Amino acid sequence: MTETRTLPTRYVTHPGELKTSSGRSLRTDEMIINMGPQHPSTHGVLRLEVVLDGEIVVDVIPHIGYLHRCFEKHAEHMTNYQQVIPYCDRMDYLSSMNNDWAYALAVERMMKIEVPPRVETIRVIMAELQRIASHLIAVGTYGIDMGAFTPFLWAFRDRERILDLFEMTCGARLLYNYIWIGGLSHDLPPGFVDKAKAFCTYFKPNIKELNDLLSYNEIFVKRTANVGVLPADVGINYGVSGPTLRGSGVNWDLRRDDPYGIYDKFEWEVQVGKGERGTLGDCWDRYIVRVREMEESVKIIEQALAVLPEGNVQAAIPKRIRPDSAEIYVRTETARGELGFYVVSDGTASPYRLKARAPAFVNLSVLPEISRGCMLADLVAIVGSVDIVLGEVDR
Amino acid sequence: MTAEEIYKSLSAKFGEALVESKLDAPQPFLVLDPKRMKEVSLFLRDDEALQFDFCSCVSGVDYNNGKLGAIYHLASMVHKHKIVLKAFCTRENPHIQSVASVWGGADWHEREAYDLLGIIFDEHPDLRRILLPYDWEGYPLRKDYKVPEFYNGMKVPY
Amino acid sequence: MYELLHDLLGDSLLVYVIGAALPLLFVLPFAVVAVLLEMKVSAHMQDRVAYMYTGWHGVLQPVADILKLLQKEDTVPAAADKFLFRLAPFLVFMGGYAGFAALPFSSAYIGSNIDLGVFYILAVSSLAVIGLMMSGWASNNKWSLFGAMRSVAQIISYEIPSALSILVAVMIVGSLNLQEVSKFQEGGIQNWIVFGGPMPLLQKLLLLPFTITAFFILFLAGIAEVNRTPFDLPEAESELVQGYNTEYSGMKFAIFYLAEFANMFLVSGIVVSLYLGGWTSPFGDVMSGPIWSFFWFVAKGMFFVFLQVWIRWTLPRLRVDQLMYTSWKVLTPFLFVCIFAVGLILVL
Amino acid sequence: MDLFTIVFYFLAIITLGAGAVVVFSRNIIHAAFALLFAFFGVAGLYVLLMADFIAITQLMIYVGGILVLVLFGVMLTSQVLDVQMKSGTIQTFPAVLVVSALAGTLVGIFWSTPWKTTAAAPMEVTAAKIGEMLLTSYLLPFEIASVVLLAALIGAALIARREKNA
Repeated sequence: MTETRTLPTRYVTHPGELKTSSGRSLRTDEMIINMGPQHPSTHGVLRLEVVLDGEIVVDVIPHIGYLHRCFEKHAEHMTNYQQVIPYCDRMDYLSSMNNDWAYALAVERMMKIEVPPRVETIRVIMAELQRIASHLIAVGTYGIDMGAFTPFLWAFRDRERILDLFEMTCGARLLYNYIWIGGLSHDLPPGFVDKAKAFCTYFKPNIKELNDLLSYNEIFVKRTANVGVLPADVGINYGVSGPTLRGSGVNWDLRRDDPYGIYDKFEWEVQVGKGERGTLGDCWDRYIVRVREMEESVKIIEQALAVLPEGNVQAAIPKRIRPDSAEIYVRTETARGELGFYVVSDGTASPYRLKARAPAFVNLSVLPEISRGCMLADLVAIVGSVDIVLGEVDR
Repeated sequence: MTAEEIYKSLSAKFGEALVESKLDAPQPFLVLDPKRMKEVSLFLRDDEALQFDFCSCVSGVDYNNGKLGAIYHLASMVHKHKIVLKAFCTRENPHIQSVASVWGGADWHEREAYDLLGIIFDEHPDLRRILLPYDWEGYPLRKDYKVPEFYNGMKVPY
Repeated sequence: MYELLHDLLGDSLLVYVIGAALPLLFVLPFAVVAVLLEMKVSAHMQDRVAYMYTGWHGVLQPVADILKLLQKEDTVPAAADKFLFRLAPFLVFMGGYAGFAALPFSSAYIGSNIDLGVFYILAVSSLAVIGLMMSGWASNNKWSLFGAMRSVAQIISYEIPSALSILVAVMIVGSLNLQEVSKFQEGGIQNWIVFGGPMPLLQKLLLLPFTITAFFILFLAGIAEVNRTPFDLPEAESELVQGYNTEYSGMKFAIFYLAEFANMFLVSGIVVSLYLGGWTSPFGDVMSGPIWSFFWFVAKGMFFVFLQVWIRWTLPRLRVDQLMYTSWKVLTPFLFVCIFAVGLILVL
Repeated sequence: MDLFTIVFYFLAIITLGAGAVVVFSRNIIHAAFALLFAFFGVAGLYVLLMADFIAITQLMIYVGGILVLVLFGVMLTSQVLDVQMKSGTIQTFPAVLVVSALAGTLVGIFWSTPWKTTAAAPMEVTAAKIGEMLLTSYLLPFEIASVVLLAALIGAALIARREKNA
């Protein structure tokens, strides 16, 4: 596989001055163009200041903060720890369940709360369903970025099923506020297990369908392979995480490597990019890791549904959560990578300082590094393959 | 490697740069001299036995006693150990040496800490505001921050 | 057709005006149908149903859309070059519409029965190129300019394969007149040029691989010339925010849209006339005659329009360099081989 | 006035008017785009002269090729996004001299030529004839022209590719 690998595409730019054979200089202008904040392929309100030489990107300067909602400031002003959860929902609004879990986990670890086994299992089911839903959007919108509209709507069709499951669980379709400190807001509704199982059987063939339509489509591969190559060492140095890092072949998944929940009880594999269609760590690798992770998530969900224990869905926690003066950093694996919460408590009922380490924020910071020397259309491919959610980048 | 061993190998090399340490906490941390962040970080990253290649998070904290801190959560993907570094400075003189050249990921985190808490990271390649508008005044996450009534002459409605 | 008009009205300007407006009778309803087709086909491909409320299964929705576009405010960007901005959509439409003059709709009707039919269509389509460039530049928007530059480069590049693949058919027939090309293929499906034309069996079999190649390339190049997926880079929504027509709204946008659909049919019409027997019936003399021939031409044309829609909602988009690569390094060399081989076969 | 005359004057006005814009417009882009109408008018005149092949070739080559090239040239110059790109007048005196000399010659020829006026010839199929002649009587010039063009093509490709080696 590695022998036939072609080199990543890097175009020769000639910014500034060109010399003709007779020694006269030809001045060429670079064009500075604003991609966003309102642009179809920036996935929200991201503004990229792009320096272009013709169609070739000389430099990219991301400007973020258009969706800054002062999450951390808000958190400091809550009257108790529970109130932060709805705000966590709104950070990465495509994988709210994962956000809630990360925050709940941080507080639980700080207060040394043990949650009942049923809660752990349900949390895994929810988080993995959410991961599928989130990856579906990532994959679908990536199709749009590449000009294929149909995969997007197919992905949305399947995501609707997941949202239906969430809706019957907690009444909300986007921002669930379901995972609470010490447990869940309420138990699963009757019939959920059957419906979730039905979803798994329904969904598995659809991944194959998606692969046929998009993943292995010749044009799609041509557009994404060898584009925006992120070498593993650069990725690690920049703190990139999640599928974006795994696309570079780094076998690193916090569900396995920094265990939380009960992921160790299930059989599943960490999917990494292998450089099948081009250089290791290109856009296609990042994309296909997401597709394969959906399959793994289905596996986890099926196993978790099979072993779902009966029991309480709320641990015995004090009425008012007042952790002792302490601090903790807890990281979990969301659909986008390492979501960490650094919570500093001063013994009062609200966090003294809450810092969210958003995976998309960090993943985005590597963008200029990997997109220099590509073409304008490749920049769209790269932004899409990094899979950012601006709600999380800006918090 | 346990926190104990990490502390030992660091203190052997950078005796005075280690200001303080707390190794029995659930997440043990070392307090470093804010002016010598970079050399310690380089050692932490490049030493064979340590290999802290992954800078998870940089958080700025205002301790409300005139003290600001930057907290670095480091992890090693190779050895799977973790450590927390802390560096403190005062509100009057909020300077900490940047580690953006050591871990690329620290770049934006430090910008954010500068943006929201006003910690100035020396030697940072591009220390600009990141989340707030470039013409914003003040550092909102400082505990003594007063929400402005006007922004650019516009009344802030609430 | 003109004889009839001449007899009715005499030799006056009115004859020519009516003659020139005749294809509009086809293009306008076609655009409405094509919009509906595009929406419905795409919807069913994507597990949706598209609009359902305006009329039976939403068939009146395109009409409503047109009425809406007519009423919309006609905005012109403040910093735009206003004259050129207003002129551009009409040029683009003219480029496509002028081509209809040489399209043989039926054995009894062709707008202008000139001997240089295909050549003429190729020539007037360059008008649209200028129109696109004008619109991109006059919008005073970097994205639009980008789109315009791309589209011009693309259309000019793809004119070469399309002209060459037209040449293959023209060499076989020996005429540039599309009406004659269609007549040449009369007598059933086996006489279509894509299957080697009405030649002796051996020659036909020899020609077959080359005509089929040229046919596919002509269709591909045609899609590229009307800027549709996978060659829709000029208006690549996710990159260039609709490219050259970003700043257009209301009626002017509608005219761009109309031009796109007119071009879709024009391209299909060329493909059909040159390679698929034009207005001839696939069953020889059965179901032929002026009315039937009109039916066959439109039916075949609509099939290719449907194909374009199908492709659009299936494939992703190419990148600029890949697009140029396809044109210059894949399609054009293939066609050189085709032309050479076809010439050789015809001479021998 | 019959239809032919009306159309002739219409086309003549388009051609001359567009030509005037090309020369006198202070906006280079407008000048370049006005060329389109000038070329179009000329093509129309060819049609009136029953020279359909030349008319279409005129469109193909001048509008589809040369005008695009001119526009690209104009747009690739600096300050392309500045709508107010202007053209100026320099060296008025020599220009006047040359132009008046040229104009004088043209007008002189115009007056001194005995113009033959005949009724319009019926439309003839010229394309086939032109093709035949190009491949029989005029084969040599035709081939020389194609060789020259090929050389130009290769040269252009070579110049365009040189950047990468340097």
